[in-house]
Amino acid sequence: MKLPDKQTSVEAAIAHVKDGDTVMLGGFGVPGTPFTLIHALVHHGARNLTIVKNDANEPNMGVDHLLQSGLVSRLITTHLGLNAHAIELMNSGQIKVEFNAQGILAERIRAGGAGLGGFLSDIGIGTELAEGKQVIEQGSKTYIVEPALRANVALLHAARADSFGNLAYVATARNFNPLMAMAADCVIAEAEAVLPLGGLAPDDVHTTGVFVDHVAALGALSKEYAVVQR
Amino acid sequence: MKLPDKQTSVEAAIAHVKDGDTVMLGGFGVPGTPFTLIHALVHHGARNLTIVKNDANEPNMGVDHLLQSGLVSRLITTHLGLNAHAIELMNSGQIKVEFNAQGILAERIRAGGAGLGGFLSDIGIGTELAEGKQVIEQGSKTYIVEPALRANVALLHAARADSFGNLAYVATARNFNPLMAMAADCVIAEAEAVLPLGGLAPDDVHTTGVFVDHVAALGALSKEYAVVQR
Amino acid sequence: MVARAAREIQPGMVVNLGIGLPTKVVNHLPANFPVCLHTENGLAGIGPTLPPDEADRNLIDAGGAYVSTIPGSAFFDSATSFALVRSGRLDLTMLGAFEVAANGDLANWKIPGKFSPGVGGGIELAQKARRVAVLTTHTDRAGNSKLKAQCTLPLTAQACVVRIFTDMAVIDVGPNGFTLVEIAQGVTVAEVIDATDAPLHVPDTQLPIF
Amino acid sequence: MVARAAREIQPGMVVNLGIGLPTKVVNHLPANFPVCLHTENGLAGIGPTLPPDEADRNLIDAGGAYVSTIPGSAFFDSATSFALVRSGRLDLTMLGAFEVAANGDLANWKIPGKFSPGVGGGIELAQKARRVAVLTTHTDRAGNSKLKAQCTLPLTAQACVVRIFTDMAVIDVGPNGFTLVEIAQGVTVAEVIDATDAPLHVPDTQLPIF
Repeated sequence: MKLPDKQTSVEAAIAHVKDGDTVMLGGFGVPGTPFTLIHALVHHGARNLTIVKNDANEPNMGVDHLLQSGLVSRLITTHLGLNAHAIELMNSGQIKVEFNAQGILAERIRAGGAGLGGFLSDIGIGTELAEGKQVIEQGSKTYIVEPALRANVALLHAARADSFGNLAYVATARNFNPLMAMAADCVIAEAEAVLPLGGLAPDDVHTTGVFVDHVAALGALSKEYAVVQR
Repeated sequence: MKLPDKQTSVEAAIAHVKDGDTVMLGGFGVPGTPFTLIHALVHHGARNLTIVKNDANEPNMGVDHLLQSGLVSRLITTHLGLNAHAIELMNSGQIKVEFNAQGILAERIRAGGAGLGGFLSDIGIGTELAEGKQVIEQGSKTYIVEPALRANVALLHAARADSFGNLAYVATARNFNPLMAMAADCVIAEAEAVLPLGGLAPDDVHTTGVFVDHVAALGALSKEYAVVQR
Repeated sequence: MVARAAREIQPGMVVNLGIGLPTKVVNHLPANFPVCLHTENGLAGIGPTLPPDEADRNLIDAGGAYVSTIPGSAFFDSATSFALVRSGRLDLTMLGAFEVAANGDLANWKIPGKFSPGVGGGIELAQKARRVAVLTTHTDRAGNSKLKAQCTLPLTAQACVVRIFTDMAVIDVGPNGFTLVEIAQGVTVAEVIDATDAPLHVPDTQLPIF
Repeated sequence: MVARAAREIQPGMVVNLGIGLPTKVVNHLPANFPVCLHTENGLAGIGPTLPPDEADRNLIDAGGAYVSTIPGSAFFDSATSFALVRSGRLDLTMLGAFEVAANGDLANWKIPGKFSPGVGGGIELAQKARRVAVLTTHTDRAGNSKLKAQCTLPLTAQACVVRIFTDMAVIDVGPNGFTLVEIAQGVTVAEVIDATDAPLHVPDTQLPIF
């Protein structure tokens, strides 16, 4: 027995995205954002996308390219504070934005990845974030029913991968990547290095390759990956 | 700033268990079972315990000592197949046993650890395992509402720890340990080695010390930890 | 039958082999066959089973056998292990059975009053693997058929089984119930029909022999 | 006020310092003070903030500042990070505020029609930390009190704040509303009462000055 090889190119992998798809993007700010896959997706040109990402990066960076290209009709996110472009698009009605509490978005994605229908939470009870949501009584407590979230495609960034698609992240570039890895029908990871099988220690793998469909090695990193000079 | 020190002895740590407590025990078969903490708990003698553990180990090993000591009134588990003692205690009514599907038990513990009320699952629908459970309609689907599970105390086994309580497991000794680490008010880990701060790489920690209250270094391992000769 | 069942595994699949007979299927895979074997206690990429003197005390499969890793193996916790199962990442599982019904219902975990050790991970494997095959003797020790019109024992999962490998035959389970698709060397169609407690569709064409 | 707020942190605590003013509290902790700082993007054990030329491109806090690790730091994913928050492992959070009400209600994420970038991680911090303190100027730029009888803006969480540190005073929030507990150097009780848009209980005893 040996583990299957899932290596491909960024371009070949991104061709799996179709018009109307829901696409999850890893990353919290710069760390963990799959900038190269995002660029390829802008070039690919699939339209009417629903994007799921923690934040909208900053103007002219990462997901902002997708928003500005007109390919996105809906954004499920937690906070747009660093991207005035995105807030303009939201306020002018050019994109629909659904805000989730950050841990609730993380948990909805994980629930999708765990094959669950959703989960019970008391976060937001008594605030406008709870308005219109299904509630349930359990014992003496009232909970909001938060539905699981899945995507057609997830685009991830990993520091290291192997040819089976096992992934390892570094530092705070982990964030939503391992959750989204579980929650899409087609999971595509870009990696700063793709190692031969055995290159990642079995105890130190953050996402098992079982969840990953395609892995593409990055060449030199674009300047979007670098430290932001403010 | 430096991270607090949580090192203690097995005996001092186990004194936190009180009569009537719910106690989670890590492990799947031998790997990851906190045999030393279990021995200390038998000696400590807290009574009327509810034990949560994947399995009941084998006769005269691990959790079986607790069951035979008469300290356990209830066992929440997935499978007792390898422990005829435990099946006898169940059949004679000396302990009450609640069976969960294995992944549902894991997920109920994780939900407790994630501060959720429970989750929605379709596992077991149409079988006797679904009988008597709360159900909910979501869209066109029917789900079982599986309640979150928490404990007063969790007893874990780690291969390596540091003085803040960061934990790393090896191989299939991971199993329920990182889930139970999240789901108890008092979390106690025994570790084959307790390293100074910095001894575990931040990317390779499996359980952050934030979840761990007490960590105790093991001396020489008893023979219960060894390969089982069949 | 075990060798025949091994041919059910396609290159690139993620497969979980249940405790007992299914575990032996791995011994019939070609060397370097591209497959990922999963065990629900937290390992993807199971390697060969090891004797006690070579075993790692921390490395077992869900049946308690001492196994090993191969290059690219990964360990994970029990919640992740079943997340993988429930979210459809398992291409195939092969399970043992007490009874399989003509509608695909499977009973393999409990015999009321006799055997009730708990369902373990079987229910999620049976309900959520993309393809569920059963590997079992055609009849039990008393000679009763395990292939039934309906299950009499508590179910593991409803309508999940799509193919059955027995010592007598390979039988598909579909909208029309059981269909004979292959037959074991030296067994007659009449014998299979006789050993099956439900209608068995037999195609007009020549049946492959295994 | 930031130095005073730093004294709120007890040895051994796990603490999350919100974006803005609260982040600066860390600069007032004694060297080798035993505390674990958490940031919701996935780090326990935040070390000193770094200038751009020393920064690690993969290592930021939830506010986007380049931070570092200390011995014993650990990284984790976003679900684990909020699991820790919601299950009560955060001993203390210090947050900014637009408004705090006398019943402890907090509004700090949205000004309808003006500012609505999304709630981020604030709601879970405010609702689930064991102790929620607010660190804010006593009044906004227009001179209006941030301490109100009731919040007028959309809430972040109900009845969560137990203590407020402002440039004028330290104020506790309890069953009887606001109680003055300390006062800033050079500020009079009358000035604090005047700048507070809700009844303020003033103890008969001498107030500590900070």
